[in-house]
Amino acid sequence: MPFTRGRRQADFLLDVDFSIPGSGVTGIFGPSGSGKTTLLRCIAGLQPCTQSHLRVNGETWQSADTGAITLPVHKRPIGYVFQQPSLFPHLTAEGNLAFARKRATQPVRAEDYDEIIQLMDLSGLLDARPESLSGGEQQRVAIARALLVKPQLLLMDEPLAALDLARKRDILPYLERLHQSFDIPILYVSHSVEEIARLADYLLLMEDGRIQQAGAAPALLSRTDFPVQLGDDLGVLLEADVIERDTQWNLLRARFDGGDLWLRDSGEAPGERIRIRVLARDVSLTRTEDTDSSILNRLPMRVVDITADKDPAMVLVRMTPRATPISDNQGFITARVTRRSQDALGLAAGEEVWAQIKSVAIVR
Amino acid sequence: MPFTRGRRQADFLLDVDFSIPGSGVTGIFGPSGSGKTTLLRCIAGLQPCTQSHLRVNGETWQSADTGAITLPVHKRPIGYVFQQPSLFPHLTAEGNLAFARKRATQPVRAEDYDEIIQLMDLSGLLDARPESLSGGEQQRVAIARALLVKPQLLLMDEPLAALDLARKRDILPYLERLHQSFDIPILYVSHSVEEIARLADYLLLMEDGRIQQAGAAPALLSRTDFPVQLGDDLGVLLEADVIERDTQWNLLRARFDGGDLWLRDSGEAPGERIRIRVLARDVSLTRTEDTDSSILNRLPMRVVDITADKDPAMVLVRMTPRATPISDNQGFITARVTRRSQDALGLAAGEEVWAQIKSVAIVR
Amino acid sequence: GEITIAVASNFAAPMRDIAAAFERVSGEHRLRLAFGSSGKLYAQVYHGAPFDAFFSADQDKVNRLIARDLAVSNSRLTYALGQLALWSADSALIDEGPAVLAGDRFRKLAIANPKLAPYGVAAMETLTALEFEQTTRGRRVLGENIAQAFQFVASGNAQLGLIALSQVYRDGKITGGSSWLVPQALYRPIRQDAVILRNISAGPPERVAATKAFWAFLRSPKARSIIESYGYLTNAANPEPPTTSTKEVRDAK
Amino acid sequence: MLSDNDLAAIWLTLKLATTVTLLLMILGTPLAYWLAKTRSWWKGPVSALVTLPLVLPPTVLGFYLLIFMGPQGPLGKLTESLGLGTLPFTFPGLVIASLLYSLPFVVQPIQNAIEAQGQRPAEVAATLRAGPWDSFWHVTLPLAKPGLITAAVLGFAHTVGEFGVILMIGGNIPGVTKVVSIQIYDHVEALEYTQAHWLSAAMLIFSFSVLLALYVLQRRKTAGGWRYGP
Amino acid sequence: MLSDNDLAAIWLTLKLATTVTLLLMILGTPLAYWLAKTRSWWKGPVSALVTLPLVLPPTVLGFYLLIFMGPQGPLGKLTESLGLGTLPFTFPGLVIASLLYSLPFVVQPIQNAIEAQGQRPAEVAATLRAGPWDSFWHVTLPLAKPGLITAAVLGFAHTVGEFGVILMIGGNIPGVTKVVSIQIYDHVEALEYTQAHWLSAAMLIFSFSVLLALYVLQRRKTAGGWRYGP
Ligand SMILES: Nc1ncnc2c1ncn2[C@@H]1O[C@H](COP(=O)(O)OP(=O)(O)OP(=O)(O)O)[C@@H](O)[C@H]1O
Ligand SMILES: Nc1ncnc2c1ncn2[C@@H]1O[C@H](COP(=O)(O)OP(=O)(O)OP(=O)(O)O)[C@@H](O)[C@H]1O
Ligand code: MOO
Ligand SMILES: [Mg+2]
Ligand SMILES: [Mg+2]
Repeated sequence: MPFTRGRRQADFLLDVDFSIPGSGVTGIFGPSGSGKTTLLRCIAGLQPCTQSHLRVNGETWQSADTGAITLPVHKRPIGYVFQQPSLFPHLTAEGNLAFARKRATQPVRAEDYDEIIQLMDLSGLLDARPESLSGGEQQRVAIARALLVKPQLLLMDEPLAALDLARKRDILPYLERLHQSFDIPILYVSHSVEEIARLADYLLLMEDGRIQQAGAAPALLSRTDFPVQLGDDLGVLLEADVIERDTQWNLLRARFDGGDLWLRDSGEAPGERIRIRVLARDVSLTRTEDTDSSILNRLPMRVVDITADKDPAMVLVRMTPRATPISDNQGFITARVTRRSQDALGLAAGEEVWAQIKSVAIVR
Repeated sequence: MPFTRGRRQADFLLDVDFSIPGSGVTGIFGPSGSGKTTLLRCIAGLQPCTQSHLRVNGETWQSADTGAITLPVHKRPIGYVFQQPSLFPHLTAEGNLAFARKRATQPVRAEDYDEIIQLMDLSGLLDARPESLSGGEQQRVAIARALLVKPQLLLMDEPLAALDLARKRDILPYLERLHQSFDIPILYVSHSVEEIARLADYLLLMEDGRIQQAGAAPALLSRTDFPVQLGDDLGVLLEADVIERDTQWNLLRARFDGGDLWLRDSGEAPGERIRIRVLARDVSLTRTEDTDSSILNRLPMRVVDITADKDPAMVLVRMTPRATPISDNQGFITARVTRRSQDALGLAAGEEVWAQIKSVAIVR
Repeated sequence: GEITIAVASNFAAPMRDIAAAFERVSGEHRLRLAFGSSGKLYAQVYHGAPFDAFFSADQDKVNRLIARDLAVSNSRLTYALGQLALWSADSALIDEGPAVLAGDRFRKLAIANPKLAPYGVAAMETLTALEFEQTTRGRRVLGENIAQAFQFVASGNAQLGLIALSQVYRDGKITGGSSWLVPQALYRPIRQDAVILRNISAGPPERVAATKAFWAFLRSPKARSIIESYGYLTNAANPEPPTTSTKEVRDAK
Repeated sequence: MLSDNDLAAIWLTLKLATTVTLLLMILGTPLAYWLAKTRSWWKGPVSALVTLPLVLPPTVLGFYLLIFMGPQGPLGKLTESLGLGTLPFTFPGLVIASLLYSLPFVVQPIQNAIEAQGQRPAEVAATLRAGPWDSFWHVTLPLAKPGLITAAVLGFAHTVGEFGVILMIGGNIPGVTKVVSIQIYDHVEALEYTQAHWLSAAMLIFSFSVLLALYVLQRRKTAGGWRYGP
Repeated sequence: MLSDNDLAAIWLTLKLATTVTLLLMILGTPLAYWLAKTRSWWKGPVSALVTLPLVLPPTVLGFYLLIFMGPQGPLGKLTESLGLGTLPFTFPGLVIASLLYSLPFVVQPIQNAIEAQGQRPAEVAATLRAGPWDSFWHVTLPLAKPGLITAAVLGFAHTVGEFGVILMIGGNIPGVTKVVSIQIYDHVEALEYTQAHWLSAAMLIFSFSVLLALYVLQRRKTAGGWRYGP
């Protein structure tokens, strides 16, 4: 799915040229006003994008060549969740859903419909008019509506911003499954690193209408020089394989390039490939192994480099496993410790340390 | 500021009876559709609330007594940030701000104005019409607009949901200062525990139109049986005094009821009272003191009780300092560890442990 | 002084000439002319219109004003006698007088509404007398007034019309098309009466004087020749004895 | 009270006004839609042209229509060459004249209602795979309902009360072109005031009832929500 | 081409239409606001009443106004007792009649524009400490601008083209109540077609220019934004 785009607008110039994988979730991240919404609108065809070229899964939707036709919005098999809910005010919640279902790219089976209703917890709201729904309820209807057109490309503009944590947690796995089972690519705009880390396979970082950085999400999110100020959300994304399931303690053992980690069991079967996130703030360092701690995960590592954090009290310590030094970006672990500890422990590049990892999140 | 309210509406009944402190931030927390917006609207007077009584700072705004007058919306000295930005489409961003400034409860000095513009980073957007602003930009203008009326009560309905992390971080301290220096009470609806923990002195937990729990934020947020599923956001809020500032390492030492903690220096002067948050996930336990770790904060504690977490792999260990056992809710520390570690370390009520605290956040 | 005179629309053109001539002759007096259908003007007079005199297209409205004591009865005068003509814009259509009414060489015959306009009454009397009342029934279209009937014919929408001679007659001859002047015997005279209104008797003396002067001027040969040049007859022996009541005419169905 | 003539006129009036209103909605809605959405250079001139018939006195407009539709007029020549005869004095002629005369009252409210929607509903519809036609029927029109109702009311009422144009090209043929307004006018002109009063009163009461029912109905539909989103 | 009489009529027409439009906007806007906002039982009947003058033929409406304002009518008795004389055949009389006649065309577009805003703008204004009056002037009205322009255009055009009512109530008195529409009508009635054509053409060209300018201006103001929020 390669894109090329470049267009002028009153005072905002979107000038991007990128191609993203034809499946999986592409996260779009960037400060307010950086052009994320504009980008989605261009892809949807809602906005004239002169001098731009757009090809999706081999089909040309738009071309800068003179005389070339542009696929009109309603012919593009997309689903769009707008930043503001935008339900049809003349229809009830159910009417809004039926509107989408009737025009879906392929028939929506009753089970699928029921599942979506269930998931978004809409059963009590179906008869309500949009103006009598709360902000979060509106957004849930809007997400369900976009799913019901059975899109082949899903564009989501901060879809979960208005939702509470519990609902977010219900919906996120569904979105994951969605793109896994139906293999529809999703473009996902969000301000939440957690959501992005969890969902995105690929990441676009935007600033001032330009793509500042693009690449596989794990690599990009693991960089200590990640251009967006992540603070406590800084960490590494690792691919790992489940190798053991401990039903007594509800734990999983997963193996990544740098060793084994114990995780909370969230139902994965041995052999499954998972993605885990180790936040720098969750990693503490010791010079000798401490077997007496409540921390299960202790890995023998070697310090690769130490960089300053945005916070002057802290440093970022990048490490690689002692056993199997790794040269590419994979397998690194980053710890965020105080400068004082760095000094007290005498940490420096090349030193051997034990990394204690307090908690590890499976993001997929 | 005691409230009593009870009113019917088509199919949603808001039935609340509460009073909150006359100053400080009251966080309102609750699932989508639980009546948070409705509650703010009733307080603002935007919605008829029959049989309800509302007194703010000694002044009666609304009364259920027959014949009693109700203060009209425009006479209530409130500022309201709506859940959806709601700028006036016929005015530019600057026009929207001027609208508020002209009608402020007291004159807005040029410096104050410039500060707000600066803070919300609006200087480049002043000439733009609302429809040409991005979602986050609109929300920033809306927040500035609400501040410019110099309200005596600020009602904010998920004001930061559409903003990126960096901007949130800029705005939050300002909101803190706002209520500290001007002593205006703020009612703050949010789905983000981080925001609430940081801002709220008092907390209202809503569900289905009722107040499920209300109380001082530190106490409420420190409870292991907090009714909202907090997950990684579970922890304790502590009041502490800065006692030492270590300029070499950019650290602060703060003393709370249970001992001393090292924190990242964020500019507080010795003697200042701060609020710190210790997340259960950041606390690990050892049986013996481990002086070799990068973790600076180690406290000798005694286990008070151990409760199951919502995650079957985890338990919550509540501890109190060994030296000065504390009976009330203050001074506890909670750790979230695996059941396996509990077993391995032989943790039980009454046992002595060392709590290693990897990171501590000053929330104010 | 300046006086305002309400005039039935069909008499608008001659009245402008008369007014101009009068102003020239009298020097000091001015006329303001307000045109309208007789029925409307009657209602306006009845409801306090500031008119000094009224030129109706018939006698009936004048009678009623006198009966209600809104007009000065002894000022009544028949200022013109209308003549009815069968006319077509097509110069070849009316070749043998009324015979054309018998055939189907026309689709529509325009007349004025007999309920409202005296020319309409005369047209119906003529058709009855010629025994075309039945045969033309489905083809008659009615103008609210005689001017409109003329427009129907002049625009070609109606091929024939029974209209006022004054509408196609200037300075002694028919201005165009083909026509047949309906003999006076086929309809009762179309008497158009004028009267001075009560308003004026209480009014300022210079307006009373102007009205009197105008009334005198109307009887002058100058005025008569203007009226006749527009295809009206004038009756030297004015005033006529008033006909007492509204003429009974069947509606045009 | 009401004569057979009066009743025939009432019947004819209702038939005319209904026909004209229907046609106006059918013709005026696309025109209003085009005017609301277009960025074309023609928008201004077409808008002005639609409003123009308003500034001519109806009788004068009727006069020009009489010429235009007559055997010497361009439209008249056309209809005659098609073997349709000429339009004045016929019911279709009245319908065409009324269309022209009432068009602005129908186009303007619909155009405003569509413009007030903004682009968002159409954008949403397009992302939900509704084509322009689909979107027009199922989103734009339902959302423009208050405007459509106003348009229909103004169009209907204006046609019922229309007089000058019909007077001019109708020829007052009972059952074909003699509508109530002309019937009342005739009564007034003929000084038959009692009959004029009766007929006017009947018209007013009937119209008032219809309008009242319409407004109450319209209101019931839109009432309810006391609030406009969160 | 145009006689002195014609010019006087044109002048009078512009004066009348301007006065009436101004007054209509002043009276119609609060009425429309009330109709848009009220939940009162009276909304339906008042709406119907405002529209009612439309269904009567203008001459007939004029006829009733003549009775109502004449020396025997209730309003006439009142004005006479106040020493003002009676209103028919005077310029103020024309103004009052035209107000009644054109009111629906002004009220409806404004009412629709205000209803289309929903409650949100007024709510926001209230939280920004704008009282009802303040909010009306600085929020509701500016947002209703397209509706206000439509209202003014329809009101002005309708008054310029008004004929039947004026003919009845005004009495066709040169310089006082003889407006262009009546002047053209007179020309037509008097078979002075050339003058009628000239005067009509002048009216049409003038009106077209004014309308065109207005529409182009209105469009320039609202153009620009190609997008409706994020
Ligand atoms: N119609 C318009 N005319 C001119 N500039 C516009 C227009 N619409 C948007 N912009 C500008 O384009 C820039 C990008 O807007 P966009 O909505 O794409 O931002 P965003 O990345 O989605 O931000 P947010 O996270 O706040 O939603 C903004 O600076 C905005 O002001
Ligand atoms: N006009 C209305 N008529 C009937 N019910 C309504 C109306 N407006 C809101 N509600 C219902 O009231 C409940 C509370 O709505 P409210 O907007 O207060 O929720 P909220 O807590 O703000 O939710 P969110 O976090 O999604 O914004 C919802 O269930 C909503 O459907
Ligand atoms: O001017 Mo008339 O009285 O309608 O023939
Ligand atoms: Mg955006
Ligand atoms: Mg809400």
